[in-house]
Amino acid sequence: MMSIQVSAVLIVAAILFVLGFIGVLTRKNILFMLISVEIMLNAAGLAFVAASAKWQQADGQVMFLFILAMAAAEVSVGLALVLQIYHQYKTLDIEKLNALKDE
Amino acid sequence: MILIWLIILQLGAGILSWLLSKRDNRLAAGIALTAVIACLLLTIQLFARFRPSFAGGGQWLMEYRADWIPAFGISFHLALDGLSLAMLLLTFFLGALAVLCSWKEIRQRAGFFYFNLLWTLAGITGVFLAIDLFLFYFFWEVMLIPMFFLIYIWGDTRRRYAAIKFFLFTQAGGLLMLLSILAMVIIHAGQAGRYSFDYADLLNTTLSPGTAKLIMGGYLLAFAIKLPVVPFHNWLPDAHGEAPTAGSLILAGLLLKTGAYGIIRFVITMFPEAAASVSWWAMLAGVIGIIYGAFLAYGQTDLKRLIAYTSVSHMGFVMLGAFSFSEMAMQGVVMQLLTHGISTGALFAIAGMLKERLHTRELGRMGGMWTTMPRMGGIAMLFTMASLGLPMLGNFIAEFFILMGAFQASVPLTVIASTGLVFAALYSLRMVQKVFLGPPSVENITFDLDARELVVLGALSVSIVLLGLFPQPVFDMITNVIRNLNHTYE
Amino acid sequence: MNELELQALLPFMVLAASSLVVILLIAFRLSHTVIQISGFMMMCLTVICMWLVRDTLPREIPPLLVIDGFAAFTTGLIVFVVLAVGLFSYIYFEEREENPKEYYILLFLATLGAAVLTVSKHFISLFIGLEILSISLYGLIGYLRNRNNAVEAGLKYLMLAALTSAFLLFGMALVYLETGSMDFAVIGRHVQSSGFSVLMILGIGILLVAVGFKLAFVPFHLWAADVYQGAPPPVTAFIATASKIGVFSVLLRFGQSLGLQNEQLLQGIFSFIAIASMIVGNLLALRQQNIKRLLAYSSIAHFGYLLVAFLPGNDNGETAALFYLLSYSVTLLCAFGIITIMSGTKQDAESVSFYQGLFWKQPILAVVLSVAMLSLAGIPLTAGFPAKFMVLASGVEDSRWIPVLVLVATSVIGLYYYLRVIGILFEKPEEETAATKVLHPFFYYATYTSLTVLMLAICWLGLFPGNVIDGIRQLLQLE
Amino acid sequence: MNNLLAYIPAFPLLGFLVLSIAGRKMSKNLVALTGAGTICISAIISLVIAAGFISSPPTEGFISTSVWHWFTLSDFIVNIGLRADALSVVFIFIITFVGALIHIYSAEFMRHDEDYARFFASMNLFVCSMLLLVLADNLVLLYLGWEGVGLCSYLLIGFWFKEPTNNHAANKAFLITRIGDTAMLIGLFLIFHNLRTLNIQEILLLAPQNFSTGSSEITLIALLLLAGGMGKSAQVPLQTWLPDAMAGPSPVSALIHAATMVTAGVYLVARMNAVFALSPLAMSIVAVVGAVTLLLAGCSAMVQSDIKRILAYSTISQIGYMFLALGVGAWTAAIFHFFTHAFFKALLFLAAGVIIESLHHEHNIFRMGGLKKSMPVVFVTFLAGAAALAALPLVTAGFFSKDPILWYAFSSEKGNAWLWMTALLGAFLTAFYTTRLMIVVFWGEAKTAIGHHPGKAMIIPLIILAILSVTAGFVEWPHNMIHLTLFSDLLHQQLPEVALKPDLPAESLFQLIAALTTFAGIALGYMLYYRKTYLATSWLQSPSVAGVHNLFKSGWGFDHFYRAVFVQPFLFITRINRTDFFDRIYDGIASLNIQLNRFLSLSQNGSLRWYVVGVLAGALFIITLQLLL
Repeated sequence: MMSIQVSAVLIVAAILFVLGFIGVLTRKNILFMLISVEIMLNAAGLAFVAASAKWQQADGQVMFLFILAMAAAEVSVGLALVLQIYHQYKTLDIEKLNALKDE
Repeated sequence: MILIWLIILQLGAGILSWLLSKRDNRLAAGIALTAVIACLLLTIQLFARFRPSFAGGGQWLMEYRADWIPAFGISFHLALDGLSLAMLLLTFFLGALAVLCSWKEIRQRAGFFYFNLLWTLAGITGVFLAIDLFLFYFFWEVMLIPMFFLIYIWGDTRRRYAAIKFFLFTQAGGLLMLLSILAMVIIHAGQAGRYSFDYADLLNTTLSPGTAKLIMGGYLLAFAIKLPVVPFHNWLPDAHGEAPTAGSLILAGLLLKTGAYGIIRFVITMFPEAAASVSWWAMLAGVIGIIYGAFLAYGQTDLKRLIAYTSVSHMGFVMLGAFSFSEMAMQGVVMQLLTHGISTGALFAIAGMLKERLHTRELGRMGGMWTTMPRMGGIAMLFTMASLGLPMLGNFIAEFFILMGAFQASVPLTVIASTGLVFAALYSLRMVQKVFLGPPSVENITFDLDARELVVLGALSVSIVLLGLFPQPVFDMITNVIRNLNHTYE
Repeated sequence: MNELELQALLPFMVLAASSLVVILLIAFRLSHTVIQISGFMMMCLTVICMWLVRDTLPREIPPLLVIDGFAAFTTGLIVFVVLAVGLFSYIYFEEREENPKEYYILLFLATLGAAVLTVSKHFISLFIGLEILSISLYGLIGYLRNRNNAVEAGLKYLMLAALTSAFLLFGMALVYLETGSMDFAVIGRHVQSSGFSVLMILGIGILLVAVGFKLAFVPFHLWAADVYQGAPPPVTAFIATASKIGVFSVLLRFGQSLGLQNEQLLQGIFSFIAIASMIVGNLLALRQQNIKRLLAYSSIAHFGYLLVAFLPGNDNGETAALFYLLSYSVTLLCAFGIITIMSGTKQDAESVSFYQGLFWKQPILAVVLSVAMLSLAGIPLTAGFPAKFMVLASGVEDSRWIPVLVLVATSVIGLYYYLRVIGILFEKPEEETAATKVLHPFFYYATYTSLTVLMLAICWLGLFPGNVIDGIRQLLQLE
Repeated sequence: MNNLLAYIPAFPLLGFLVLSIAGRKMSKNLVALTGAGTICISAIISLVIAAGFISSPPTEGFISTSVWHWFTLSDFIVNIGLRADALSVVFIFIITFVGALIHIYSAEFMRHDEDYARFFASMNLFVCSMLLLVLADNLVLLYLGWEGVGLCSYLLIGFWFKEPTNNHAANKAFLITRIGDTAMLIGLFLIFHNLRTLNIQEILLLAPQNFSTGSSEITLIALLLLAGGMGKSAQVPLQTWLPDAMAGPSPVSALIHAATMVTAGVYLVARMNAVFALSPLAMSIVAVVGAVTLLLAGCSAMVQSDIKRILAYSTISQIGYMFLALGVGAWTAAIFHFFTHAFFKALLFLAAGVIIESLHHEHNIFRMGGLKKSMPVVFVTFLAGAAALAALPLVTAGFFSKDPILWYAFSSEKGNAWLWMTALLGAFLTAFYTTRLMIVVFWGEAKTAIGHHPGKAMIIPLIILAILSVTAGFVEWPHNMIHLTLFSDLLHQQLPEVALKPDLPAESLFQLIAALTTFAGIALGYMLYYRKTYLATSWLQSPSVAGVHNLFKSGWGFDHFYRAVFVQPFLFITRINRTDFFDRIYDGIASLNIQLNRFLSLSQNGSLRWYVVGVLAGALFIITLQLLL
C-alpha cells in the first residue's frame, strides 16, 4: 500500500472544507446548503481519519463514526424542517426566509 | 446598633407604607413621616449624647460591624463621626420636609411613592455611614434606583428623559469608582496579603504617585458627577427640573451632598498627595462651575431649572473649598453642604408649591405673586437672599469661609470665585422679580400658604437663620474630623 | 468502570432516563399534566441523586468524563434551569392548547446534552454532548411550527449550528493531529512540554468558531436575535441559560487544562471577542422594541462580560464566572418567566409596549421583571451586582484594563435599555385589556410563586452572595 | 451704659420681627406705633449714650459689649460684638434720630399704602442693619450690616413692586453695590490673609506694624475697601444706581439714600483710617474719586427735571465732598459734613415727598411752581434745607461743614490746588442747581393743582430738621472765627487730626472765595431761571449745548456705557447658551450611539447567508490573525 503523506490528506480535507463552505455561501436552495454542510462535516471526518492514521490510533475513526451518526441525525431534523418550510412558504429559497430581523 | 436601626427603620417603613397604601394615601404619608421623624429624633439624641465628645477621642463616635462577604474581606461596617452626624441631621430634617411637601402633591400611587422616598433616604443614610467601600458603593447605587422611580413616575413632562439621564450619568461615575475601589483593594491585598474593603485598612495602602492619581481619578469622577462639577453637570437641571417637589428637594438637598461627602471622606483622605497634585485644577473646575452655573441660571426661563443651575454654581464652592486644603475652607464646605441643602431645598419647595397652584414652571407665566401670596413672597425673598449669600443666613458663613480658606491657596481663583457672588445676585434677583414682583396677573389669583406649607417653609427659614447666627455647634461637630484630615495631608 | 464511577454518573443516568420516561408516558397516552409532573419529579430525582453521590466526587471516568465540583455546580445549575423552564413550558403550552408532549423529550435530551458538556474532558464527549444539545434544540426551536416563524428560526439555527459543528470538528482534528490525543489533560501536557505549534493554534482558533457561535460571541452572534425571537419563550430561556452554561463550562475546562489564556495570541483573540461582544451586544439592544431580541442582544453583551472573567484564567476568574452564570441564569429565568406568563393565546408578549403600565395592573410581575432588569444591569440589591463586581475584580486583579474599561462603558450603555424597559413598566397603563386565563390554578400559583422565589433568589444573591461564593470555592476546592 | 448698647439695634430688630410675622394682622395704628416706636426708643437710648460720651467720656474712649459668640475657628474668633466709640456714636445718633423723625413722617406718608406693615418692617430692619454696621467691632459683623442695609435698600426701592421699572431700579442698586461689596469682601480676605484677624481694633493696631507705608499690599487692601465704599456711597464709577433708586418712597430716599446708608462708605474709610493712612496712593485715589464724583454729579444735578433725581445727584455730589475730605486726611471734616448733610438732605427729601404727594405724584419740577404761597411751611423748611445745601455762609449748617473741606482740600498735606478748585467749582454748581430748584418749584405760577396738605406728623419732622439744618453747624466753627470745636473734640478721640502744609495763606481768604462762589452760583441761577428765563431755552437750541445738556442729564452716559460693555454681552451669552453648550456634547454621544445602533442593526437583516458571512468573517479574522502573527 502506498503511504500517503498526512499533510496531503489534510490539504485535501481543507480543500473539501472550503468547497463546502463556498457551497453554503453561494447556494440559495436550502437542500443544497444542507448538502454543502455535509461536505464540510465529511471534510472534518477526513481530517480525523488522517490524524488517527498518523498516530496509529482508532480514536479518529471512532470520531468519524460519531460524525456520520450526527450528520444523519442533523439531516433528518433538517429535512423535517425543510418539509415544513416548503409547506408554509412554497419555496426552498433561503432568501425568502427573512421574517425574523431587526426593523 | 442604633446606626443600623436608622437604616432598617426607613426600609421597613417604606415597605409598610407601600403595602398599606391601598387603603389610604394619608396613612402611607403618615407612616413615612413617623419613620423619618423617629430617625431625626434618634439622630438628635445622638447629637446630644456625643456633643461633649466631639472635640476629643478617636476617629469614630460609634461603630457597627458585621461580616458580610468574608471571602472578599467585605463587612457591613458602619461608623459615625461628626461629619456623618451633621449630614444625617440634614438628611432626616429634609426627609421629613420632603414627606410633608408631598402630602397633597402625590395623590396617585402614594404608597409606592413613599416607599421610594424612604428607600432613597435609607440609601443616603447608608452612604453617610458606610466605611466599608463595598458597602459604600452598595448604598451609593441603592439610593439611585428609588430616585429614578421618583422622577420617572411622578415627574413632569420630560420625566423619562430626565430620569434615565440622571441614572446613566451617576452610574457611569459609579462604575469608575467601583474600578478604583477594586484597584485599591487589590493593591492593598498585594501588600497586606488579604482582601479588605475596610476604610481603615485601605487608608494604609501605599500607592505609587502615578497609581494613586489614577485611582483617585475614578473616585473623583464619580463624586464630581454627583456634585456636580462642570462639565459633568448636565443630568442635574433635567433631573431637578422634572422631579416632583420631594424629589427635587432630596436631589438638591441630599444627593448632591453625597458627592461632596465622598470627596471629603475618600478622595482627600485616602489620596492626600494625589489630591494635592490636582488641587489647582480641581479648584479651577469649581470656579468654572460657579461662574458657568450662574450664567446658565440667569438664562433659564423655567423656575426649577433655574434653581437647579444655582446648585451647580453653589457646588462649585464646595469643590473650590475642598481642594484648597485649608481647615477653614473645609469647615465652610461642610457648612455649605448643610446650608445649601436647606436653602435650595426651600427654593424647590416653593417652586413646587407654585406649581401646585399655577400648574406651570415657566417664569413667563408668573409674576406679582407677592401681592397674592405675601407670606410665600417673604419667605421666598429670605431664601433668595440666602442663595445669593446674604450675611445673617447660613450660606454666607459657608461661602465666606470657603473663600477665605481658598484665598490662602490661590488668590486669582478665589477672586474669580468671588465674582460669583455678583452673578448669584443677578440670577437670584431675576428669579424673585420674575416670580414675585411686577404686576400681578389676573390668572394668578390664588391662596397663600396653608398651615402645612407654613410648617415646611417655617422650619427651613428658622434653620437657615439659626445656622447663620449660631454656626458654632456645626463647627464643633466637624472640627475633629477636619483636624484628622489635616493630619493626613500634613 | 467501577461502582464509585457508576455512582458518580447516577445523576446523568437519571437525566437520560427522564426522556425515556416521557416517551413511555406518551406511549401510555397520559395527559400533559402528568407528563409535566413526572418530568418535574425526574429533575428533582436528579438533584437528589447529585446530593446522594456528593461524597464520591470528584471522580474521573476515563477516558471521556470527569465529575468534579465544577461539573456538579454547572450541572446543578442546568437542572435547576430546566426545572423552571419546565414550569414555564407547561403554562405556555397549556395556553396554546398544542400537543406538547414530545416537547419534553427534546427538552430533557437537550438538558442531558448540556450536562454532558459540563463533565466532558475529551473531544469525543464534548462533541457528543454538543450534538445532543444542538439537535434537540433544532426540534425545540421549531416545535411550534405554525407560529411566530419558529421554523425559520429553527432552520437558521440548524444551518449555522451544523456549519459551526464542522468548524468544531475540523479544529478538533487539527489539534488531534498535532497532539495525538483528544483528552484535554493530555493536550494540556503536550502544550506544556512543546508549546503551541501553528497548526495547534489554528485548530484551537477554528474550534473557537463553534464555541463562539454557541455562546453568541461577536462576530458569530448574528443568529441569536432571530432564534430568540422565533423560539417559544421557554425554549429561548433554555438556549440563553442552560445551553450556554454547558458550552461555557466546557470552554472554561478546556481553557483551564490547556492554559489557553497564557498564549499571547489566543489571549488577544479572546480580548478582542470580549470587547466586541460587549460593545456590539449593548449597542444592538439600544433601541430594540422586541423584548426577546433585546434579551438576545443583552446576552451577547453578558457573555462578553463573562469572557472578561475568563481572560485571567485563574481561580478568582473561575469563581467569578460561575457566580456570574448563576446570577445570570436566575435573572434570565425571571425575565423569560414573565414573558411566558404574559404571552397570550395568539401571540407572544414580545413587544416592549405590551408591558406598558404592567406595574399598575400586575405589580408582582412588574416588580419581578424590574428586579430582573436591574440585575442584568448590575445594580446593587440584585444578583447582577456581585456578579459584575466579581468579574470586574478578576479583571482588575489581572490588570486587564482595556476589557475592564470597555465593560464599564458598555454597562452604562446597557443600563439605558434596561431602564427603558423598567420605565415602560411604570408608565400609565393603556386601557384595560381583558386577559382571561383558564389555567389550572395550581400551576398558575406555582408560576407566580416560582417567579417570586426566583426574584427573592436574585435579591438574596445580591445581598448575601458570601455563602454562595464560599460554596463555589469549596466546590472548586480552592479552600 | 455698656448694657444699653445692645438694645439700640435690638429694638428695631424686634420691630422688624413683630411686623414681618404679625404685621398683616395688626391695625395700621399699631403698625405705626411698633415701627416708629421702636426707632424712637433706640433714638432715646442713643441720645443717652451720646450724652454720656460728651459729658463723661469713657476712659478707654469706647464702650463695648459682646452679644454672643458667633464662631471660632482655631485662632479666628468672631463675636457678635458691638463697640461704640465717638465715631460710631455720631453715626448711631444720626441713624436713630433722623431715622425716628423719618419714621414718624412715614407713619402719615405711607398711611394709605396697603403694604404699610411691610414698609415699616423693612425700615426697621434697615435701621437695625445700619446700626450693626456702625457698631460692629469686627469686619464680618460690619459686612453683615453692610449687606443688610443693601438688602433693605433693595426691598425699599422696589417697595412698589408692581411697577417693573421700580424692580429694575432695585435690582440695579443691589447689583452695583454688590460689585463693590465683593471687592470689599476680597479686601477682607486679604486682611485676614496678612493679619489673621478681622477685629477692627486689632487691624488698626496691627496694620502699622505689619505693613510699611505705601506697600502694595496695604494699598490693595485700602483700594478694595474703598471699592466697597464706592459702591455703597455711589461714587464714580459705581454711582449710577443712586438716581434710579429714587423709585422708592420718599422717606426711603431720605433715610437710606441721603442720610445714612449712602454714607456707609464714608464710615468705612473713616473707620479704617489707619489702614488708609498707610497708603498715600490710596488716599489720593479717595480724594480724586471724591473730587471727580462731586463734579460729575453736580453737573448732572444742574439739568435734571425730576425733583428727586436732582436731590439724588446732589447727594452723590455731597458724598463726593466727604470722600474728598477723607482723601486729604480731614477725617473729622468728612464726618462733620455727613452730620449736617444728614439733616438737610433728609429734610429736602422729606419736603420733596410732601410736594410730590400734594401734587398728585408729580415729579417734574417744571410742572410745579408757585408753591411758595400755597405751601408756606414746606417752602420755609425747604428753603432752610436748600440754603444749607448751597452752603450759604454763616447762617446754615452746610457752610460750617463744607467750608473746612474746601480749606483742607488745599491746606492739608495731601491736598492741592486742583482738588480745591474742583471743590470750589462743585460749590458753585451746588449753589446754582439749588437756586434753580428753589425758583422753579416755589416761584412762578402754579402749574399743578394741590391735592391735600400734609398733616402734623409730616410737618413736625420737617420743622425739626429745618431747625437742625440751620443750627447743627454751630457746634463746630472754623478755627479763624470762633473757637468752638465741640464736634472735632469729640471725634479726635478716635480720628487723627489733619496734618497741614506749612506756610499757608490765610484761611479767611479761602472762606471769602468760597462764599463768593456760592453767591455767584445763586446769582447765576437767579438770572437764568428768574430774570431771563429765555436765555436757558435759547442756549439749548444750539446743538453743542444740547449735547452737553443731554450728556449731563444722562449722568455722563455711564449707563449706556455699562449697558454696552457689560450688560449686553452678559445677556447675549446667557441667551445663546440657555440650552447649555455641554448638553450638545452629551447629546452628541447619545446620537453617536444611536447611529451605531442603526448601523449594527443593518447586519441583523434576517438573511441566513449573510449570517454565514458573519461566521466566515469571524473565522477568517481568527485565522489571519494567527497567520500574520
